[in-house]
Amino acid sequence: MDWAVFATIAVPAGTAGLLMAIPSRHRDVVRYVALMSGSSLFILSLIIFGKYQFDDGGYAFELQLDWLGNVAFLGEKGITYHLAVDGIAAPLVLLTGIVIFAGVFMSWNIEYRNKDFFILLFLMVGGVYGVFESVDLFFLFFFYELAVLPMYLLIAVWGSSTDFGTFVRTKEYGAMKLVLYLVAGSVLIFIAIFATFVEAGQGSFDLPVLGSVTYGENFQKTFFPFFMLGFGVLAGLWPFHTWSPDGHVAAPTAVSMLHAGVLMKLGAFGILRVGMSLFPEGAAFWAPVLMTLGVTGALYGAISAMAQRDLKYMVGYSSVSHMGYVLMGLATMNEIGINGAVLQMFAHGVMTALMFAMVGAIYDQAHARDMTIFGGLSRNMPRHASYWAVAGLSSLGLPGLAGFVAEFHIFVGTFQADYIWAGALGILAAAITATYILRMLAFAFFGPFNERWASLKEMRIGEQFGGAVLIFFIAFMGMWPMPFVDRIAATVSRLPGIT
Amino acid sequence: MNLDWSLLAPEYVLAGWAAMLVSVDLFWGRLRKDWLGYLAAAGALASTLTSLIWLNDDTNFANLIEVNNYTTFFRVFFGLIGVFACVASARFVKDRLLHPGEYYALILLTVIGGSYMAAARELLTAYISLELLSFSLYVLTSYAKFDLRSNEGGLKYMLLGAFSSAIFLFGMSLIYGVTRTTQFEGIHEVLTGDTSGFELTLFLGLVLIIAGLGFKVAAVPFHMWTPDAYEGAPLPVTALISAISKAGGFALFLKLFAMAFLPLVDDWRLFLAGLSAATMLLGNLVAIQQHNIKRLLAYSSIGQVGYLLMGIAALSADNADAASALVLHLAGYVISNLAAFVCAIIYFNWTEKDEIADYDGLAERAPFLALALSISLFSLAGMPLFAGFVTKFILFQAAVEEDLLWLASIAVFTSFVSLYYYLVVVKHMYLGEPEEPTRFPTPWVEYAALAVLLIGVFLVGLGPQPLFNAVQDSTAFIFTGAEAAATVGAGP
Amino acid sequence: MGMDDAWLLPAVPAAAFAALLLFGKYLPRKGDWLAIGAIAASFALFIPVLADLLDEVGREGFAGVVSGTDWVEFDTFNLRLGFMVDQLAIVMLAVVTFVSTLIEIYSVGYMKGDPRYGWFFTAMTLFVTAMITLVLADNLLLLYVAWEGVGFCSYLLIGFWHERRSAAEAAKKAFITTRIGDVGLLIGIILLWREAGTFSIREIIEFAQDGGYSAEYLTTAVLFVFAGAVGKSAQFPLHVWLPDAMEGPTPVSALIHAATMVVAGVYLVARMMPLFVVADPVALDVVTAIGLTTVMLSATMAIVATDIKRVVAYSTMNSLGLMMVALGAHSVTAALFYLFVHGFFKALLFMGAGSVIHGTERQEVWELGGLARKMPLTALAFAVGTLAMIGIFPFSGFWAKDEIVNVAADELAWIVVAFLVFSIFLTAVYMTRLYLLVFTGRPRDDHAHEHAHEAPPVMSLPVLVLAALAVIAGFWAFDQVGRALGFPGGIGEFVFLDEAQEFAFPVVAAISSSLAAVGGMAFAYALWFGEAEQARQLGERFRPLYKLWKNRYYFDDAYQWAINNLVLVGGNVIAWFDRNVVNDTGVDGSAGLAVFSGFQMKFSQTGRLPNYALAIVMGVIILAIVFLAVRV
Amino acid sequence: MTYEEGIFYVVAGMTVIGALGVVVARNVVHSALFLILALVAVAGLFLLLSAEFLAIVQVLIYGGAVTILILFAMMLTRVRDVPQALDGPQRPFAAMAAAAFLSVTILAVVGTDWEALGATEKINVIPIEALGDVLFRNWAVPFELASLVLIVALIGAIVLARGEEGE
Amino acid sequence: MIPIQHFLVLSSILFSLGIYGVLARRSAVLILMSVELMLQAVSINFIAFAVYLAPEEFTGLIFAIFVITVAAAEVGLALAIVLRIYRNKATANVDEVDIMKW
Repeated sequence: MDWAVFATIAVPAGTAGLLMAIPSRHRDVVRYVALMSGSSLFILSLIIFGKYQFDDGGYAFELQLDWLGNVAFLGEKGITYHLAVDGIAAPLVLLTGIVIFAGVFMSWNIEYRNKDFFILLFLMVGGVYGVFESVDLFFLFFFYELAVLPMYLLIAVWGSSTDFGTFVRTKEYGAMKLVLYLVAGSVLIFIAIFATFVEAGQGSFDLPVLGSVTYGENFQKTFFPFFMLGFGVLAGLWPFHTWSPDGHVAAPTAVSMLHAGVLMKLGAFGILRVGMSLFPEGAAFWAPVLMTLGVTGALYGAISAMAQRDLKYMVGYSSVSHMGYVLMGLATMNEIGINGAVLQMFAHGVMTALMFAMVGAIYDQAHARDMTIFGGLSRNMPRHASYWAVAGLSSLGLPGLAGFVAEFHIFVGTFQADYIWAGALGILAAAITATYILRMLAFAFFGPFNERWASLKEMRIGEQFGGAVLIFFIAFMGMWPMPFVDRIAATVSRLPGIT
Repeated sequence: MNLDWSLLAPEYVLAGWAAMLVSVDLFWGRLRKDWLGYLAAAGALASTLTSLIWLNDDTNFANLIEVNNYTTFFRVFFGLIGVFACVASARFVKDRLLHPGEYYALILLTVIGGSYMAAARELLTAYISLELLSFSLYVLTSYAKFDLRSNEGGLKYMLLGAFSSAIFLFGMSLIYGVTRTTQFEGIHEVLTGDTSGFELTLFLGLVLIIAGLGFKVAAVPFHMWTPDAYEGAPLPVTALISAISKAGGFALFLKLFAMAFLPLVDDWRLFLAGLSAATMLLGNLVAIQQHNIKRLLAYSSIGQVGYLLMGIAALSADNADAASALVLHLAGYVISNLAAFVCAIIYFNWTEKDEIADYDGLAERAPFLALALSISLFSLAGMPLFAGFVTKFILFQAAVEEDLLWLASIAVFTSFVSLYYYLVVVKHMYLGEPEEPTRFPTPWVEYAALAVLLIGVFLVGLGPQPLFNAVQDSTAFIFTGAEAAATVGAGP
Repeated sequence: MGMDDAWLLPAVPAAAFAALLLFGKYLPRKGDWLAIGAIAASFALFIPVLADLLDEVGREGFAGVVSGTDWVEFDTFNLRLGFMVDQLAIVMLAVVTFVSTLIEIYSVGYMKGDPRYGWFFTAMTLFVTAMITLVLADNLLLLYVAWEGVGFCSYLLIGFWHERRSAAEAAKKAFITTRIGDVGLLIGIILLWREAGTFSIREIIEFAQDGGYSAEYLTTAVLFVFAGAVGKSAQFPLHVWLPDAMEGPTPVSALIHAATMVVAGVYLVARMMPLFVVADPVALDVVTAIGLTTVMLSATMAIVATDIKRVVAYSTMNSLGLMMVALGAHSVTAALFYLFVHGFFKALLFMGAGSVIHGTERQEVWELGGLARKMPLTALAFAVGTLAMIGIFPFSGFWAKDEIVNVAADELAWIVVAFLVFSIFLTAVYMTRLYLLVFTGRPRDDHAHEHAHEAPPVMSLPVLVLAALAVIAGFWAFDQVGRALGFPGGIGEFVFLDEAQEFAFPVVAAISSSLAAVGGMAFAYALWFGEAEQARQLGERFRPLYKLWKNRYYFDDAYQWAINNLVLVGGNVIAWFDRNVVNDTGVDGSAGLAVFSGFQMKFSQTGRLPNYALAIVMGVIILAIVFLAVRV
Repeated sequence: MTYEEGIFYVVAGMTVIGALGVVVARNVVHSALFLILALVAVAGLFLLLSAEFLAIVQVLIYGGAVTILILFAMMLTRVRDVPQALDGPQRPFAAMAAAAFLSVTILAVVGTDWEALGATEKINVIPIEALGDVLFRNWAVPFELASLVLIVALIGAIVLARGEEGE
Repeated sequence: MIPIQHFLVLSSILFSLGIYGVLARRSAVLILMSVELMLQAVSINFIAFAVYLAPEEFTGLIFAIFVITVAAAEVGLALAIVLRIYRNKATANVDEVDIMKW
């Protein structure tokens, strides 16, 4: 099954190529091709997740091809196209499969140049898979940027500009800021990769090779922040988070889903996969800072979300808040906390994708996202309301749904690592989450029905199905987290410097 | 002394072809209208193919030029640049310029100049080749006779070029004075010994040579002709300048510093690093403010020069890879840049416009062109999938190997800045409202050339190994003597 | 079938819930039979579990039976889904399974014709699942899971008629308010885990008793845990949600906000009582103080409340406060006993009130009156409930309340006892007032009165069953009764903290509380019987007090003010900060800096050739000078 | 001071005067005339260096071709007709830059031990035959390239300077 | 015998004057003349070095020949361009030719 990992990158690339060949007037053909591809990615991801042997937590599905060697400073092997999946990547690969599968459904009714849309979307997905599966730092970085780049056009062309009265956020602004911000983060990563490579002196960008080297303490302390901040930007690390709400507000539905659902995870994944596994001492040194920023982000995001009236802003800030938990989990430097962080990546990915999908579903019909102008929508859209509720409840940490399992691990880890204040504030942030989620539900879906929206109908069947897939995983993980925990813990326990 | 004249065959082909073009233009009016450009391209191609005869050879002509893989690489490289320049010019010249025969002849002559800049193994030949290249470009820049901007660009380029080549010459004279030779290897030999008696003159000469070459490749603060000449020159000529002048300049720069001045590397490293930093900062920051596509590309190319200078700053006796990395990036940059210019030329052919704001809605009117331009710009910005990512990565890494992490950091930062202004162009193409919704007619030949360039961009971006091997084979020859043997052990 | 199979109790309703959620729409009668059946089955399953326990309970050192399975497990961490059956759980289970069965049956009548009839039963089933789980949980994690689960169901059911803005708001308020308490609970749980390394309640207790925690640490942890109880059991200062929660359908109020969920806080404290004992005495003092405050606040507010359900809700708060006081006197027995009987008579009161609402479609006491004739059964049941609540001999409330006064007198300061007795007086006043206003006197709204009708049998039968229990349940206090039923003795010998207590009848306490109760009734009778003119005058005379109570001590206003002026404004400030400072200044600013520097730099390109040449020369000179300076 | 040095100083003085005149003269034509002076003086220097051939080349090409070309250009551009400032506003900076450059150069030149490099003897006669032989044999490539350079200049001059129809 | 420094200093002076001329003059023709001065300095250098330091080979002399050749070509070409500007814009002053900037 080694081809499965390769296929997750080949399929999106192939899809993009295939779509290019289809004349753009055949919109339905484009859709079905996208659906086929999305489903096959979903199935592939399930296979990878399911078949991952978690006994020793090592790499599985390894594939290593020579790419650029014979360069003196790169050594004989040089850069290799090295793909593999470990217990941390496996759930995230699955997450990507789920979200793109659902995302195709949510993008079904895009009419404007839908071919180009799907081409870019699949390019981005290929990049995302690449990051999760790359074991070579060069390719990790390669795919990292690849995942970011299509975002510009996806947002700028298919997104929406919004006038908020006191200020305006155009899609061009959102797109530009998002892309530049993320690439700015990658500047730091780039620098740190160079330095690491030279310091290691192994002539390889391969993570296992780089990981076999012990780096000097000062070196670790100097360069861990590069990875921390560089990847942290993508993970919505406070105070480098503002691209996220503005970007999401501008982005089209499927892009928001993928972006908040998966792309933000790349950042946290990078901190873990690259920063912490290479520089355990550096990580330990900077962990208090990461913890502080994580908690700040969690609280700050939650409080900001509480002040939002625009649904997407609310969800966007909630993403900042939830990614704050992920960073807290990473900063614990213990197995429970990091497990929780990875669980939270998955959980947040699925639930935030669902939230954005629901925002999209309502925006498609109403062309408005201000929660206060709606009211009683659950009368006409009961399913829609209940999907919202599930996503919201998961995000506020209701037991039985995915968010709780993850957050609980994180809090426990935080307390175990003696950041009691941080854990307490994190729990408080979860309570604030309840406030804004319920506030939103009360504004938009409950209360007297607002006749202005009498024309709104229930979501399309495709949207319902896509949402149902997401809900299935939210509930699945909430009820039976062991399949995830097994895989994650097996790998996390192998990380250096983890207590 | 080897006087095997056949070694000069590719250039004879070019020169002869140039003469033929002029005559054809003179006597055969009908052909010249439509086919002259393609005929010239065929000439460049023929010379390229001829040069392949000496693949993997290592010989020299009268100790003046050497014919080895370095030369062959650049002969092929410049030959191909010539091919694309001619093809891309065809329609433009037909519609807008007088005297096409001479125009194409000059393009072919630039190829000779460029090739010999790479091939030269002593200063005089290098200088004359440089002047051949420059003179041709001066003429070409002012070729749009009735366009004030073309006149102005030509004037500035020419006068400053003369000024800087005087500086360059003065520097060469000083170097000649202290080393008593113009042979690169001879200079190397002298510099390997004790230089304390004459180092003041030596370093002054070095500075002046850096300035002269810096002018050629447009390094800050010797860059100021670039934006004006780029903007003034007819578009295909701008493309040519950006490709061949820069590449030729670096071929010489690299060879001179690797072959002749390497023993002093510890002295000049920081200076070149400083120039490099200033160059990439200024180029990329000012590019943000541009609204003409040619000017934008001019500043962006200044930024690229900054990156390329890193490669020279990272040269060292035990690091042949910096040279390879530099040439690799040079190739990646030229391919991407040519692609971008071909796009601009095609657009100009349609609309006679070259302001960035004029690209509004291009994606509606010519999707392929918009896509191609985006790809080339992203490649220039160093985005993955495309050539720029890999070549920059390797170049920067090579610099870091020489403890230039700070410089690489600036480089990474500025290439991030560059993404912004490239994205602005992309924004106009994809988000702007087109003036009118009609599709443009498809220029098949130009599109074909563009497609070939894009394939190049992707090939380098996705599988750089063949190009890298070729580059490594070629740069192995520019290190002198014992060091060469020691440093390119990884090569064949 | 025994205690090991206790997991079946929540499993059956859980399965029913899943079935209802997925297919409820397609089932005949929207599946109400399935819901009732599942809950009844739960009750049926409870009986063998009880029997099994009774077999075991006499054995030496019996401390409950634990079963369960690992939910999450890896090297350093283990989360179990464990169930523990012991005496405490059994008492709770009895209330939960039995009362919920009755209330589900009652709901068939009450909810008839509602557009979301099926949904009601679905949610109720989920609630019962969660509640049973909460009771059976052997570890704090599962307890917390269920704790949140019941809270969520409460949210769903309070907001059942969410088209009403008030219902939607009340649901939100309930959830968020209890959630604030839950923050504390979760912190407390993790604090306890942090030292003990386990979530198992029993192991944590053993760890504490072995001195594993330092006193301050443990005190902090249990106070955090208590915060959860404060939220869930509507104790001061998180009590504000409970009166509003009456926006939900009456069966919901009866089950969730009277008999079961709100007592979960009491149950939790009772469960953790050994920790409170080990901890610094301050912890229990806090419990007492909070309980007593709640008692006094609720009793006074109830006197002026005019919504029939709200009055009952205040009485619930009142009762919960009493239980807390009992716990403060570390008497698990008294608290649980009161909890047990309270489940019956409070459900009864709510169901009676529900019948009234169902029959008249009015809730305001000033629109009701004289209903005793129209609804005799209801009036009778309500009277029983009222008397039990007031604590009149020999109704169940009497025994339980007496027990509390008794332990308070033993363990707590005299002032607490005095307040307790006074609260009994107040309870008598407002309960009597309620009864008088609703069931006696002249109808105040003729229209409502004319349409008033007795509830259908499906509603009145459960009411009657509960009424009977409200009368007799208190006799479990007697050892003889307990033994007759198969228990080792009275409740004091069944549920206890350290050692079993024989039933004792403290005459002084009984008499004083009875006097207070009767006095209260008489006082109320004097004021409110008939036209209630005296009451109005009294209200005029003590206008400030009246307004204070009527406005619920301004707690809601204060909280609302705090939310509007602190929380929301704070949120807006942060949002503004984020937009203007972090983003527009920090992010756009640094981008602007690059753009601006580019703007400045571009003017170096003057367009004039001599300047360009000068730049070249300057470059050369600078390079040369630096080069030479390094050398010379 | 030998007589050689005496001649040198005279010729050098003329060179400098000529050069100075070129750059400071207030009249363009004067500048051109000063240029001729400088060029001829440099030819004299070449003679002093015993590079007769170079001196001849200098006089022929510079003294003849270049100056005439420049004078033609002046007439064609009629610069002499319009009385105007010949120096730009940048003159002070120019002076400073030139002075700085001069000092740096002189510092370097003087600071170098030329004698150690072998600058003690100087030959008196450069055989023109040998020079020609070397030029056409050893330096064949630059020679050919130079011819191309000239062609380019030729083409360029024709293409650019030629008037077109309609001009 | 004249020390070589004499020639070198002279050429430096010549070169610096040329630089001054390029920087200070407005007319393109004058700038060109100044460049010629600089090239003269270069020639002097080359010949002096050739004669003093490397008399066996004629490299410096050859260099000087080529410098003169190229200089001549340069003048021809530059004047053509100046003429072109003059025709189109009626000026030969470089500071009036600044439509392209920034």
